[in-house]
Amino acid sequence: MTLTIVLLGAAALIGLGLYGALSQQSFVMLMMGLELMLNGALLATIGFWSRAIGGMPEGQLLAIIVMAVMAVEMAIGFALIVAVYRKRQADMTESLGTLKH
Amino acid sequence: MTGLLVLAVLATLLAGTCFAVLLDRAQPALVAEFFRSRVETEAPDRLNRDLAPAWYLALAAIGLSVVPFAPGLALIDSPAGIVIWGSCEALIVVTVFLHGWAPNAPFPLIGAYRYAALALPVMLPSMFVLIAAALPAQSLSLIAIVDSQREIWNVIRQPLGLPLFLVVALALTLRGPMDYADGADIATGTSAEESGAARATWYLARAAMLVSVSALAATVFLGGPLGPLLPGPVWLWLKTAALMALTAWLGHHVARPPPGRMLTLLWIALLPLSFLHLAISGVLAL
Amino acid sequence: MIWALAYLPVLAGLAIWSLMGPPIRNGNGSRRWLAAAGALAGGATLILALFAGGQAGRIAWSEAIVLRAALPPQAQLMAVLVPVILLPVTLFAAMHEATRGLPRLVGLMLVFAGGMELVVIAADLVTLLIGWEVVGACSWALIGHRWQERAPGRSANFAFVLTRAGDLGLFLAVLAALTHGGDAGYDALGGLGGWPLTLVAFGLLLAAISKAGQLPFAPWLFRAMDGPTPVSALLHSATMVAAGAYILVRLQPQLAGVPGFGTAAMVIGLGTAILAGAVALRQAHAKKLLAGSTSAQMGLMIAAVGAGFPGIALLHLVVHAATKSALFCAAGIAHRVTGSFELREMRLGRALPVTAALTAVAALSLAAVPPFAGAWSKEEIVKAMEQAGPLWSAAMLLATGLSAAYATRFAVAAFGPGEDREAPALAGELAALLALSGATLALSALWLPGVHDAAAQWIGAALPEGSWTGLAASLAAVGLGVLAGLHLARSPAAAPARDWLGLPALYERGAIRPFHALAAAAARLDDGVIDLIPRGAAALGRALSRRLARADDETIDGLRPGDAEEGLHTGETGRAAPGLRRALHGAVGTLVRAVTALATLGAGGGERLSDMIPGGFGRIAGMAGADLRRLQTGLSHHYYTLLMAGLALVMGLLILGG
Amino acid sequence: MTRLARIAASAPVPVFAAIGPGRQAETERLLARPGLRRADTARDAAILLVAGDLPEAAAPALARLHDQLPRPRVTLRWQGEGADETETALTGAWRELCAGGPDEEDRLPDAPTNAWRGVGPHGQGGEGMMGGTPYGRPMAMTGADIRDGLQLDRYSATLGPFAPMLPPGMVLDLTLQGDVICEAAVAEPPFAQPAEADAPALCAARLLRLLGLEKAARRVIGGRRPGALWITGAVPPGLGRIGGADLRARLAAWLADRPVTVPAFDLPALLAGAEWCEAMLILASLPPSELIRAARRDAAA
Amino acid sequence: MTDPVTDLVLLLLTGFAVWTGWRVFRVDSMVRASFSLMLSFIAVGAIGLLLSAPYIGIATVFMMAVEMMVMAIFMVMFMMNPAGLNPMMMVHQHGVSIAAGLAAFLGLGAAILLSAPPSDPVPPQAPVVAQLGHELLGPSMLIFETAGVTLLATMVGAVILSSRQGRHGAADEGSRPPGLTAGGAPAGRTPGEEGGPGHHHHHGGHG
Repeated sequence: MTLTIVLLGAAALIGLGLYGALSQQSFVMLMMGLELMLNGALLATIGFWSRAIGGMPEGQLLAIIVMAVMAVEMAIGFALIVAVYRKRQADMTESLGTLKH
Repeated sequence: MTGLLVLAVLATLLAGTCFAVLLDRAQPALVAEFFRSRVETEAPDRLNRDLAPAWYLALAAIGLSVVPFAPGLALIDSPAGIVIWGSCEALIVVTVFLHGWAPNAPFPLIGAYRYAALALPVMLPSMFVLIAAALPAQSLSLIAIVDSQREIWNVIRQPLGLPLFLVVALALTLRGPMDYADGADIATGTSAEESGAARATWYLARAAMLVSVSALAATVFLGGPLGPLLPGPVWLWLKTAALMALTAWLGHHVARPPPGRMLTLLWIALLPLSFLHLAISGVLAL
Repeated sequence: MIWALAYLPVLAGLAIWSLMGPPIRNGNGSRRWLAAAGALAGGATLILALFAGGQAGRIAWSEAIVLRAALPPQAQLMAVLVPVILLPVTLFAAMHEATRGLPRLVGLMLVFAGGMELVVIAADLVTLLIGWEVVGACSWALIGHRWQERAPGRSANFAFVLTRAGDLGLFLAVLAALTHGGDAGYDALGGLGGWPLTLVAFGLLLAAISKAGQLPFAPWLFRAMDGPTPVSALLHSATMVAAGAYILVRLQPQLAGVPGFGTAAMVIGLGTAILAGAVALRQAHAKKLLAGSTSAQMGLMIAAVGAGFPGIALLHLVVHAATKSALFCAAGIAHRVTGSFELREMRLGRALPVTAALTAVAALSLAAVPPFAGAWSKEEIVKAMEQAGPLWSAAMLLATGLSAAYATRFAVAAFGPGEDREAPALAGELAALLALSGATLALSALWLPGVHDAAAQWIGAALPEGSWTGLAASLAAVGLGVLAGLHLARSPAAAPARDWLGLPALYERGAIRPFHALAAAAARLDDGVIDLIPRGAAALGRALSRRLARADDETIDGLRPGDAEEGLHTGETGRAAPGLRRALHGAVGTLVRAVTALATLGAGGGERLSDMIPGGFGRIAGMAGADLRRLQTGLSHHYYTLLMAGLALVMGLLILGG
Repeated sequence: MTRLARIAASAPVPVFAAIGPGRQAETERLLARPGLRRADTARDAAILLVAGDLPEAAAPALARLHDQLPRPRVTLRWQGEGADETETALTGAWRELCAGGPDEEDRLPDAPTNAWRGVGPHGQGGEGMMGGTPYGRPMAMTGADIRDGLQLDRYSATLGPFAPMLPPGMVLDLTLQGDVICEAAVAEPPFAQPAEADAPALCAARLLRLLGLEKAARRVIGGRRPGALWITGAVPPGLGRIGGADLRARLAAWLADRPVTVPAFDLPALLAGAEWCEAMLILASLPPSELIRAARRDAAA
Repeated sequence: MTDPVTDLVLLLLTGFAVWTGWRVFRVDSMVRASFSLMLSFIAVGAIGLLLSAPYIGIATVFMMAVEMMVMAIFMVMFMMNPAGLNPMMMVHQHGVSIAAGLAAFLGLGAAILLSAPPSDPVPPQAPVVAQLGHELLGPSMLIFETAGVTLLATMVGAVILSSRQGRHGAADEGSRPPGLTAGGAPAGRTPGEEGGPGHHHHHGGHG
């Protein structure tokens, strides 16, 4: 029961995050979507660790790694945003058309 | 027992706040504030504007409740007490930012930015210092840290710790040299639009925060409730009061450099210093 | 080593295509390099083919499928023939074609040859299938070489689809062999026996005739003429078209026992020989004329196989390869000069005497005029038919006459004495033509008893015994054919001239008119056969719908009284029955409506279907390409949306799969 | 009068001063007295002290300022009287306020310059979510950058004439990026002040207030040592360098009770690129007379 | 551990986390957005506390408070709309995104409901924080160190990426590389080709 609640919540967070990551035009909001997905992953990890695997320390380790990933994503993400903005005054995904052949 | 501890925490907070007000000799002005009305700003974020002081106060309470009042006796007896305090610090930054952002006016917003910019480099030394203090105890729990100081206090074992943490305390309580949220040059920054009760509660919350920061510093560096003759809580109160007085005095008597200069100092001097401190403490703790 | 025979040209071709890739500059330096590279690869293949005789290879793909390769004399002869033709044709291509995409052309020709070599060395049906597919794909790419223009692309699709239709037969054969013998090896086919063997035999026959451009698949050969000349030269001489005949030759020993196989082969072969010959006779387009003749000649070979003389067929194949490639080169040269393939605009005898002479050699060989090589092999086939029976030999004679006629017509119309005009430098082309015609000339040595006995004995071919009457008859047919060809070439309008002795009129009535009629009929029949399938489908659909409609009415009428009285008798069933009937009624009704719709659709679209299939394929491919291109928006969020979709897909697959 | 009210009345009187021409020195000295407290923002004050005769142009600004004081509030005009009477007047007014004395109504009705729902795709008066003038207030927009090349957050505002951190009467047109001043233009020069405003103690006190040393400032005005730590050290070396001396040197001179004179300077150039706090320090580190001269030059130009 | 009270609280906290997560994309102000994301994280941290993962839970709060602080500042910096006076609805491919989000949720939810996860709760009074510490500096030292090095690399990379000085001069002056030929046109793309600037005009234009 407990685990189901937690996992459903995690699923909802991941869904929301996916929605945000796909729908937002502003890079910053887009990153918020990513963070939300990671949040869901973190929640699921905690849930599993606490209820399904008898508190194996590896579970906590995974959670720590998820947080590290968040930090990396934030830092590099913002650095990239700043770099892109310097290059062409753009903080919207639409303004990056250079990936075209 | 828990009820007693809750009582102790609240009592300490209340008494300490009063003491802090006395230290600032602000009691009449404070009373006067409550006679005065509040001015609405244009399109503010009412929720955060009203609740920022409350949150600040709540954070002070939480921070205080990890502090053990007697050896082995804390309201929140968490194996990760220091991390709880750390997250309180982080949330304090958020609260102050919100306090400056909510009125939707230029000067408060500038104050909020400044504080965020300053607080981040302040929090790093704070965590390093606290972790350094946790090393000899081999635990993140404040109770264990207190026990680890039975023979020698951290203030002697780790001489750099307390001075560094006093800087943190000044920053967390928006006092004197670290008061970048409410400086005179930006018309008292985040509270530039506040008047009456709101202004007063904000000030009270700062006073309460001074209490819990000092209490934590006393616990981590001065052995908290440890001491001869007198019972533990009394020792804790004495040490806390002493540290509060010290902090308040520093706040009133040290000049506040422009933010740029302070940032430079924090990043270039304080941060490496706390690194060094952590390294030395680690070596000593081995 | 024997596999190298297949993959060496392929690799060489790919290397040439990719390395000499970017558009080579005008000017002959790079052309020479290209020719040299092609020649090198071809030469290497030739040497391999010469020394790999009798070898065998075997690759265990899985425990079920084992790829086998072998090089018995017949196969080796073929394996040698391919590079021998390839060399001059490559030279011709490198010198003759437009520089745009030339490396691709040469490279693909090599790959094409490699596929053909695989077909040649294949010793089991799977290997054969692989080679077959390679050849088919390359032929598509080669015919569509000038994809920038509209026609070649469509023609490529047309040819591809039509040959693919035939390839189904090969698949059928492979499946039958694998399921019933568990082994697709050639030598195991004989042991198959029974209806599986029949399946294999007719599947192979279907595949062979589709590749060899027999009826009803002949039209793709004409459409294939939109490809570059050297491609046609290769296609029609030693590779793709020949593959059809060759595979029958190679497998004749295993398949001869199948009842009806030989007869079918002879019917198709001779029928195609006559009709295609007649069609070729009326063609004003040089290459199409040659294409028709190819169909005809292949028909002769297949007929010979059917008659039980694969060796003869193979020898004729060799001779025809040299001859026909030479003629195509000649046509290409003529096109280079006149800028079109219109026969009546050529008459380059005075302009290009050398070319004319060389062409004459090849043409006479094609016309089976002694003492040229073609004549000998043709004579052998005539004998074979003679053995098969009078009816067959009669048809054979007709075919012989036709071939003589169109060969002569081509030669005279294209390189007959006409007005003089300046000719461009044709060194490379001439060299290729010289080589090929020289080969034809050399093959004339087959007339010598020692030579042809040795050859026959080497490839294990039995030379049929013929009678003098047959020889005389065929010679007469050839003579008549040549005369008719001369007349046709001189007077394309073919107006009867009241000359002395009325001989022309005699020709007119005796030869030309029937030819005209025959040609027209052939053309009609040609169309008819092609459109037969869709029309049939439509008709079938209509009939079915009518039948179902009637059935529907009957059910309803039959049921109505019944349910009344049932309603009187038993309440239970009485209540249950109407619902059931209504359901039945509705079901049948919908079915009828569906089938009628289908039928009308088929009736409407049927006539155009045979052209729509190839075109449709092309269009679908084009649209898919366009859509994929449109995916490339350059907007990052589209990209990562696609990424997410892909991720979801993969995860779904993993979950369902795991 | 309740006990609480009495306690409140005993508090230092929170005064916000609108200083007119020629009255800066007196006002600063007055507000340095122990019984009075100079508020850093109008929101923190109960009494609006209007010192001297303000020019007509400043009237609307004064009205706005008046309405910024939270109620209950009272306005006192200080014309010719001596400092002591004024102090008693202030204290008396404060007592009355705490006892629930008379209150002053708003002088300006709160009338936003735009309808509270503006125009535009989202009713904000701008394009998309950027810019525009939501509720009639211009928002930050992108623009030329002097700080980090990220051309973000240019926020233009006009400050003065009674801004507590600016010299009295000065109106600055500022363009800020965060708290960095991109462009500064003098709209109105400060009110004329007698040479007495250049007194070292007053100048030092202004700087000390900006350095967060209220008490030290009072002491210095009272002619005593500041009694604070790290005063000159807190000032970045080289900041506000004019001629030979930088801010730190001037502050040290004033603390040593030596008057300071600076050569002519270009005020906007001095402010452009400075962080807000540094800019305010620079302004306060210029003797009022020199500052007024420079500002007049810029305003004229 | 699985008493109904715990479950109820869990339910509430989870609901709060999801609700705040949804608010992130609905509020008008960047600051509100980032702080409601922070609230979502805090709720998750609280769930961690409830599920006897004190360190993880609290560390989440700690990290996320700081992270969201930074995020809020960036938000305001880029959007220049601190108070959310202008509506903020800048979305593209909205339908697709909603569909994707729903699909993810439903798929995962189905997987959760259809699968029977093992039930093996943490033993009460287990020294989880100590276990974590020993894990980090014991068996999983390599992972831990790798994470550390990764973070270091991240810091360096972030500084390099966001620094104004590009490899060929200031980035905002379009740090142009030298020409391929001597004195030739600079290699690479000129800044603000394909309509880089003026993007603010379609901020919210898609709303």
